[in-house]
Amino acid sequence: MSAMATTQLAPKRVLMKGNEAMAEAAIQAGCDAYFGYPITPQAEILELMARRMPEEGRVFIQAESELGAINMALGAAATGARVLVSSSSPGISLMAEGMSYMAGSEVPMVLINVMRGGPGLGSIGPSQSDYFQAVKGHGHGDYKVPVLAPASIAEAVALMADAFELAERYRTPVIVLADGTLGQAMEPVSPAYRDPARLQTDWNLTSTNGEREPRVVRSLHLRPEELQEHNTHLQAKFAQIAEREVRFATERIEDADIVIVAYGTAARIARTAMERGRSKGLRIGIFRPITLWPFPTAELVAATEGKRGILTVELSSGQMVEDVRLAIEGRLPVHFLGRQGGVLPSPNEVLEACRKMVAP
Amino acid sequence: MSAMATTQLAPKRVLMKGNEAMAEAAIQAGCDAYFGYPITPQAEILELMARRMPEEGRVFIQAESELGAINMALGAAATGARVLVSSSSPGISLMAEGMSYMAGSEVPMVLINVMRGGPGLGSIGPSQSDYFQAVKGHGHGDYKVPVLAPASIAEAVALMADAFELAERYRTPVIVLADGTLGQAMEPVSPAYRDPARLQTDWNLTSTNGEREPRVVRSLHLRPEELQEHNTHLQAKFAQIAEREVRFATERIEDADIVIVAYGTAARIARTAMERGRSKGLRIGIFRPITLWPFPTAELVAATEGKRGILTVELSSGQMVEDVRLAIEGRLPVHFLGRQGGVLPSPNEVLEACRKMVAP
Amino acid sequence: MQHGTIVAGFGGQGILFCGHVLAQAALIEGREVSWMPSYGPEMRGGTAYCTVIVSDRPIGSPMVDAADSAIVLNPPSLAKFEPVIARGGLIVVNSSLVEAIPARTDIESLLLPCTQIAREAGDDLLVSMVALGGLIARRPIVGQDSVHAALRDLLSGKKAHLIEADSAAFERGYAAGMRGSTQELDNRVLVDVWR
Amino acid sequence: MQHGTIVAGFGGQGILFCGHVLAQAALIEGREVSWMPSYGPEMRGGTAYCTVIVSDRPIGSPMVDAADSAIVLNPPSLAKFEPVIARGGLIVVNSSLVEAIPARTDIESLLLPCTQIAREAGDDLLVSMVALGGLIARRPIVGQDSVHAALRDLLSGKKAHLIEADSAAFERGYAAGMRGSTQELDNRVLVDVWR
Amino acid sequence: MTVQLTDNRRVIYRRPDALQDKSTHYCPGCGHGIVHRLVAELFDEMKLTGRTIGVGSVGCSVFAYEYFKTDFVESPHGRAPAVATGVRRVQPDKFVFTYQGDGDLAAIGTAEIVHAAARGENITAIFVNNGIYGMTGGQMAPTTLLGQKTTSSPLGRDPVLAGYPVPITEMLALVPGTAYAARGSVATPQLVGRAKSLLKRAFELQEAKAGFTIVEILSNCPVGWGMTAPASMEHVEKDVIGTYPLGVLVDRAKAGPESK
Amino acid sequence: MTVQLTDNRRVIYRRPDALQDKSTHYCPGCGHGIVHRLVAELFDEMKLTGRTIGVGSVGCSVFAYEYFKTDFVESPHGRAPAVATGVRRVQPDKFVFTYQGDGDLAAIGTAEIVHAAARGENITAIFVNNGIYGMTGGQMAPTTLLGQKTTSSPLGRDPVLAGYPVPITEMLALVPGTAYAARGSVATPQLVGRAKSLLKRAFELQEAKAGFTIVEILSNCPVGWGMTAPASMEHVEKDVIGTYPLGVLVDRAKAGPESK
Amino acid sequence: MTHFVPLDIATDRCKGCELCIGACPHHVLALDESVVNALGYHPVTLTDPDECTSCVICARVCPDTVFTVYARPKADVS
Amino acid sequence: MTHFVPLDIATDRCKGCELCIGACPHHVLALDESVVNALGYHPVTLTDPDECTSCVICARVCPDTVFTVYARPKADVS
Ligand SMILES: Cc1ncc(C[n+]2csc(CCOP(=O)(O)OP(=O)(O)O)c2C)c(N)n1
Ligand SMILES: Cc1ncc(C[n+]2csc(CCOP(=O)(O)OP(=O)(O)O)c2C)c(N)n1
Ligand code: SF4
Ligand code: SF4
Ligand code: SF4
Ligand code: SF4
Ligand code: SF4
Ligand code: SF4
Ligand SMILES: [Mg+2]
Ligand SMILES: [Mg+2]
Repeated sequence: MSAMATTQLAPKRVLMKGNEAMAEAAIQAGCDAYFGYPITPQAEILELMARRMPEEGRVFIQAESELGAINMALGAAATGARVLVSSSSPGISLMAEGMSYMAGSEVPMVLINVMRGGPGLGSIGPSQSDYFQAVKGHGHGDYKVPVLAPASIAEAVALMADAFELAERYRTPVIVLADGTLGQAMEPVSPAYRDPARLQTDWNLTSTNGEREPRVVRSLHLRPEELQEHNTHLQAKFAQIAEREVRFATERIEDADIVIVAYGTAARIARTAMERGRSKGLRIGIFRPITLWPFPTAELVAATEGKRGILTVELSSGQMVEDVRLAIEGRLPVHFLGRQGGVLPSPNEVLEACRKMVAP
Repeated sequence: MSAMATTQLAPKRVLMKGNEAMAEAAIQAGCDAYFGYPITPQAEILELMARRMPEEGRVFIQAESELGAINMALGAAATGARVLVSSSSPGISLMAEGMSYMAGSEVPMVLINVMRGGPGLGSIGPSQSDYFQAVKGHGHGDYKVPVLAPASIAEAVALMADAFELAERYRTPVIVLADGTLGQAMEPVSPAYRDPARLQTDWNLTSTNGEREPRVVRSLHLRPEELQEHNTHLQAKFAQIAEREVRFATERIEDADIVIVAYGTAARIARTAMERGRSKGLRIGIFRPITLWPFPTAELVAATEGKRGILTVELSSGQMVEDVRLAIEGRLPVHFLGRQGGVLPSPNEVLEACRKMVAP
Repeated sequence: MQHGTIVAGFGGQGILFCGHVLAQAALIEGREVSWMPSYGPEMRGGTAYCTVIVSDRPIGSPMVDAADSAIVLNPPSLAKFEPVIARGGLIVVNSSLVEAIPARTDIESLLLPCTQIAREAGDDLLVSMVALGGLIARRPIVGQDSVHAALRDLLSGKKAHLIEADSAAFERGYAAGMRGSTQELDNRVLVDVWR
Repeated sequence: MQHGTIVAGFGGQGILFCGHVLAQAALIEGREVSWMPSYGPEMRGGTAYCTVIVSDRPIGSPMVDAADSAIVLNPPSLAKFEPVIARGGLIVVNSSLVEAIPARTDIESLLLPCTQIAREAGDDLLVSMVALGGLIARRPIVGQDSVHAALRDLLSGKKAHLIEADSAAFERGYAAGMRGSTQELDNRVLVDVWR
Repeated sequence: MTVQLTDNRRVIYRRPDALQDKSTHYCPGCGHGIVHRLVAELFDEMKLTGRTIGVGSVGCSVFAYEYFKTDFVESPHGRAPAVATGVRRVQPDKFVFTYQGDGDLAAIGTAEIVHAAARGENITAIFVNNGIYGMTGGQMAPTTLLGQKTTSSPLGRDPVLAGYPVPITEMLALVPGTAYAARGSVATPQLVGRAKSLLKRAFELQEAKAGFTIVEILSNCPVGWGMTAPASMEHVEKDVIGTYPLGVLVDRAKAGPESK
Repeated sequence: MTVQLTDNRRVIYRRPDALQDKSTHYCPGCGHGIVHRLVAELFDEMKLTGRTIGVGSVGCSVFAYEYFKTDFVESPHGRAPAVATGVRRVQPDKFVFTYQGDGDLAAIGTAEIVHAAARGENITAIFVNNGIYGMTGGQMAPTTLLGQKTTSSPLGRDPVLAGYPVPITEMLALVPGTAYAARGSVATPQLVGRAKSLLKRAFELQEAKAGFTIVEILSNCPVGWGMTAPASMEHVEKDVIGTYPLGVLVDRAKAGPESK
Repeated sequence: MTHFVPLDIATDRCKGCELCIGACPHHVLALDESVVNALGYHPVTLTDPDECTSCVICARVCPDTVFTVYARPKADVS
Repeated sequence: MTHFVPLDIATDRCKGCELCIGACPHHVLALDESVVNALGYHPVTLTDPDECTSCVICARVCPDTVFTVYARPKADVS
């Protein structure tokens, strides 16, 4: 408490709503074009873009639908533009075909999913129930896209630039997976934005100008052998991403008995539970994947060696827990706690679950 | 070889193309309405339905798109009608939102996916690269749908009736996951069709007739607590399905050293490899999941106890192999062989992979 | 130190703004802070609320399961949020609109006729600023100066003319909160102003 | 016993039908059978082909990696399928259209002027039936009667008038296949008809 | 005012039976309530309630199922015409209507409404055009007027960036499968009455299996427009109707030339 | 025929430069080839090749990128207008066209074409209407004529079950964002010439940033229709044009009343 | 003053939108500022029953079906 | 007979669709049944160069850009 503090002493941070912070971070990261369609709880991204992009002389279109948005993004991205799309769960489902095309034709793009409760129309409460969709099986075909999961608004801001960088470095769509809480909350953000350098490209469509061979951006490879070759190339790329781009964070893991694995808002709740648990002598640590794909498999294995057990906490019925189990392969007990439909688990529920794990 | 055989001696089987066999089996299973949109390699389902459904006085609509088809299905199924939809990979991606709604609002429906090479437009060759999509993350939200994977046309015919039965018993969409090979090949089929009994229902929309309270079919539960409750109900249902409805088949597994886990066309290739391997003294057996969700986890564990290792074969870059690894949890080495993009692995490649597993 | 506050009331009562002012004041003080609204234009009618957490270390869950304090400006909010206040916490009740008196014996209740005070300050709509004043009077989560600075930050440009009235309303609430006379009522600590 | 056959040629040469007849004949004999086309109207031009497997036990892969026999009715098919025939297998070549002679020394080659025989039988379009006759003459995968019965099954209703011509073409091919004179040519077994 | 008198009074207007006894979640003065009432009145008058299956959409009217005493199925955003097609084809003797907003029908659901019309489905689309996405916080819709400020067109809709208002009902009227297409409004008492007769004609034509029918109702969104309810209705009357002229756009069941 | 003579001859027609030196995968006599040629001729004449980004669709023309000497991006089925919108907005000085079949544009892609038009996107849609899904094996399209037999309307298109041919270009002509909408055909040599001039006008208007332009070309599908190529062209001329009248449906850049 | 009351007003459902007030040709409707209903609004009240002609216009514009309208008896003593 | 040949025919690309044959106003085009090109079709041939007026109609209808058309020289000896 510091009733004496004055404006001068304060660091140069500003309070920003998660949705707006992500949108502004994208603008500051040099986003050339935004395409979206309104949906709760991410409408503020679209609204901020509607105001700010024209101010910056860049492209904003409110598409006729999420299908329109993702396909406009495909077109714009095919020219090499830095493109952002955002939506929430039902709208993301509609983008499955487009995402598969973009992954197949290797165009960079960033897609924000501010998840809400499902299935179907569901609720508009915060949720993490689109983990499987983002990480495993959104569109058809053999592809993966990097998925970044911020746990605070400040981190969301930082990850926007990373997302564009990854997208362009690997010519791939990238998903930023947030939830209603992150989208709607306000937290302090340092406006230390980053505009990643543009890479040299030789694939993007800018018209030949009569000076080079025509370029084609496509996912069609009608001869299966050709498509298999393309897939082999894609898989090699995915392997490279998996090797190089894993991100995660840990908190107080060294002396922990119990490791909570959680991302995004669930990790925030876990932090409160950890603090409460520690204050009661329960040695809890947190392992927080930041890239959900590639999942920090080896890192999790290393971090949990010799621990008593793992508790995976998600705002879902249990999705990431499969990747945890795939990493752990039976070496430790892996427990799960989840809440669905837009409900957040309380820190005490999490704590209780931890307590049960060490109870005899 | 039996140049002497005559028509009289032959059993009453007929040669049918997989697509047509599945369509006819659906009709014989009492399918009331079909909605579809043309796409290779499943156009013959739509075409047969276009001819046969009106003959039977039932409903056929070629929708304006896959979105149209899945939502017509939602409407028809909400009245309690027995509904079939079919498509192939890109079209299935477009149905993600609709499937999430149907799972959320608990309407029975059968969807056939005759998979082709992806991602994107890909090829039209046979593929199994939509496993993750079907089993894990097609639409948004916490839901699962039963996924049935036939390995022959005769089995596809039998599974169509099972699919409708499951759909209605559990009020859920059901996916029949086939591939281009199964859709396009002809094999003998015994026209021993089955028309599952209709259940008593109290949820479907038939108008009140002034005699009962209005009914609503919906997935919306705006209050998160209410949605969480609905999700708890859904998860309980999924658990029940997982407990009761697992299907799988094994071949020569008792004395096997190596177990090939494969479904659908990959299992057919595995069978050829197994025969060749056995003829060369390599003791190979096959474990073939028929339900991909629920995955026969416990059954696989039991069947592979004490074996030397597992080879998972898929027409993909490796998707089901995750469920195999989740089941095995490190107890046995799990290897993978896959081909993508519409290419089939050859039996000898499979055999070679098996051989490597037992090589010192 | 971490303090979680819930501000609740009808949509038109400036609920989200009130929380924002509190959060901004904390920001000005260089503290960690999070502000979380009950969101969604898809949710029409009913009670709006927001949660503000002010802390000296990184904040975990942006929701509170046990609030350290709450402002409730309409009757449904009292029913909804009284139970979630932590033992020893504070509830500021807009007694102009809420007739009921909090029943819990383990929290402090400030009964402040916020609407009435706001009206006296010139505008019913200032109700939440009055309540914030009462809150800060009894729980100095942030300094008074910081609240005024926050109002200047948030009401910039075309809204600058509102600063004065909001600041004044806050001060009136603050004064009333300080002035309120404490009484014991079946174990409850009631801080009643003009009841 | 399992026998895998590939039938390949231009789209208009009745490739898929020819395979279907063979498959139906096998079905009539109560055998296991699978027929797999190269599919896709999305694939225009080029060579069409199908694979037929006839077996006495359940069939594994519906594709063959080493065919026991093949019918090739146009030049590109020879290039494509000669390499995939199993050692000791048979290739039936439509020598009316395919000038090249199979080069492999470990398979039997039947050079049959199918188009010419078909024309003599009344219609170029019967070419694949002629070839099937040649195939069955040298590899009795199914009985001749079964082929005739298969034609009756498949050409029912409005197409019944075609049965006779197809059956006759099959018989001509069969006769030619039986008649063909075997010669050795740098280790190759060539069964040449009228060359 | 005495109880006795009340008992003797002859009712000339009362809340229709087809409505559930609930108050709605709509904002004060929102036209959705008026349209609901008109539909319910016709259900009563035409004795349709017991034979009706309603098809909801996503928009402020997403809870319509709470208010009508009919069976109801929820559709994904924009897909109500496809859902209604499915319902109607397997329940050919039922009365089937969709209730859709302009974002739902004229943006994301464009393909579905066009093809339901093209197929001449025997369904009635009740299309409440308030020129905005009410539910999600007042963003621009394809129907938003030029120059109109919304949360996603903060400087007013600029045709160069955001295009022109879409005359979707006129477009649907072109399709031969459309038996009836009309545009009414609830901006004034007179127009409310007129809107009801347009709805009635559409319902009758569905009953006659004449094909696809649609009635667009120009309505308001006081909250999204930032106006009082009366001001919003005045805006409809004075400004909106200028872009979207009222009338029967096509009535293919009528003998003689098409009236406009 | 001597080499010398050849050298002296003056060329009055030759294969346009804008086409790659490849033979196409189209069936013999397919109108897609004619339309490709017309487009390429205009690219040559208007010197557009180097400034063009083509947007492909899914249909028999899916390999169009193989044939034009321009950059090309592939779209999911039906989404070409959205893809083209994305391209054009970030590359505002390029010439951008979509090339779409009737299944692509008038069925699955209805929403995208309507809204590209409504936004007045400066793109040109080249819309090859052959009344059928050529690529997938000849199924019914929304544009299929009444009574026409296809693999998915084996008894002929029945309006009661399958609805009516969709006059999509007329519908698009209604939208103010559409600067130009016209319908031509390649059924006869005369019509081929006319079609080219329609395309030319559309291209010029795109260059003038006048808004959305579309040219529908009534074409054939000899394979899908089960006809010889000449018979299929005759069918277009004798029957198809009756359902889809040729002409300029709207030219908003022209002074004076809209010509039809 | 008469005993006949031409309207029942379901004040519970009224949201105080004032559409009826503006529409009433006889200006006999107003919000009752003294009351706040369960929904939080000042509901409408009939200020002068005698002047009401039972014209039903208020009911026609009310989005919340607040009004029940009764026919004015022929022998009304108003 | 003249030495001037008004057309070049890229027979490799011809698919024998006969559209040009039907369209030629002077009936001087026909399929050459004696040839099968690489695509598997009988390509078109000009049966009577003298009767060809270089009207370009064949080129206009040909989907496969088979024709190059030359202007008939003024002093043509035909
Ligand atoms: C696929 C999908 N996209 C977006 C949304 C979010 N959404 C809900 S309602 C709505 C628009 C509603 O506008 P309108 O149809 O005009 O109805 P109104 O609320 O104005 O009555 C949108 C975009 C959604 N629920 N689903
Ligand atoms: C989402 C999706 N659905 C269906 C298909 C299958 N498909 C490919 S082309 C086509 C229709 C082509 O018809 P049209 O657009 O008229 O072009 P045409 O072949 O007639 O020129 C369809 C349905 C697809 N590729 N993707
Ligand atoms: S937001 Fe607008 S449309 Fe929605 S209920 Fe409120 S006033 Fe009506
Ligand atoms: S199928 Fe039809 S549209 Fe496609 S290439 Fe052949 S003729 Fe042309
Ligand atoms: S019935 Fe007519 S006169 Fe009476 S209150 Fe209503 S609008 Fe006014
Ligand atoms: S119109 Fe209805 S809701 Fe509005 S003020 Fe009048 S009575 Fe109340
Ligand atoms: S140029 Fe004219 S006359 Fe000569 S071949 Fe061609 S169409 Fe016939
Ligand atoms: S139109 Fe062209 S492709 Fe057809 S026959 Fe004539 S030259 Fe050959
Ligand atoms: Mg609206
Ligand atoms: Mg077509």
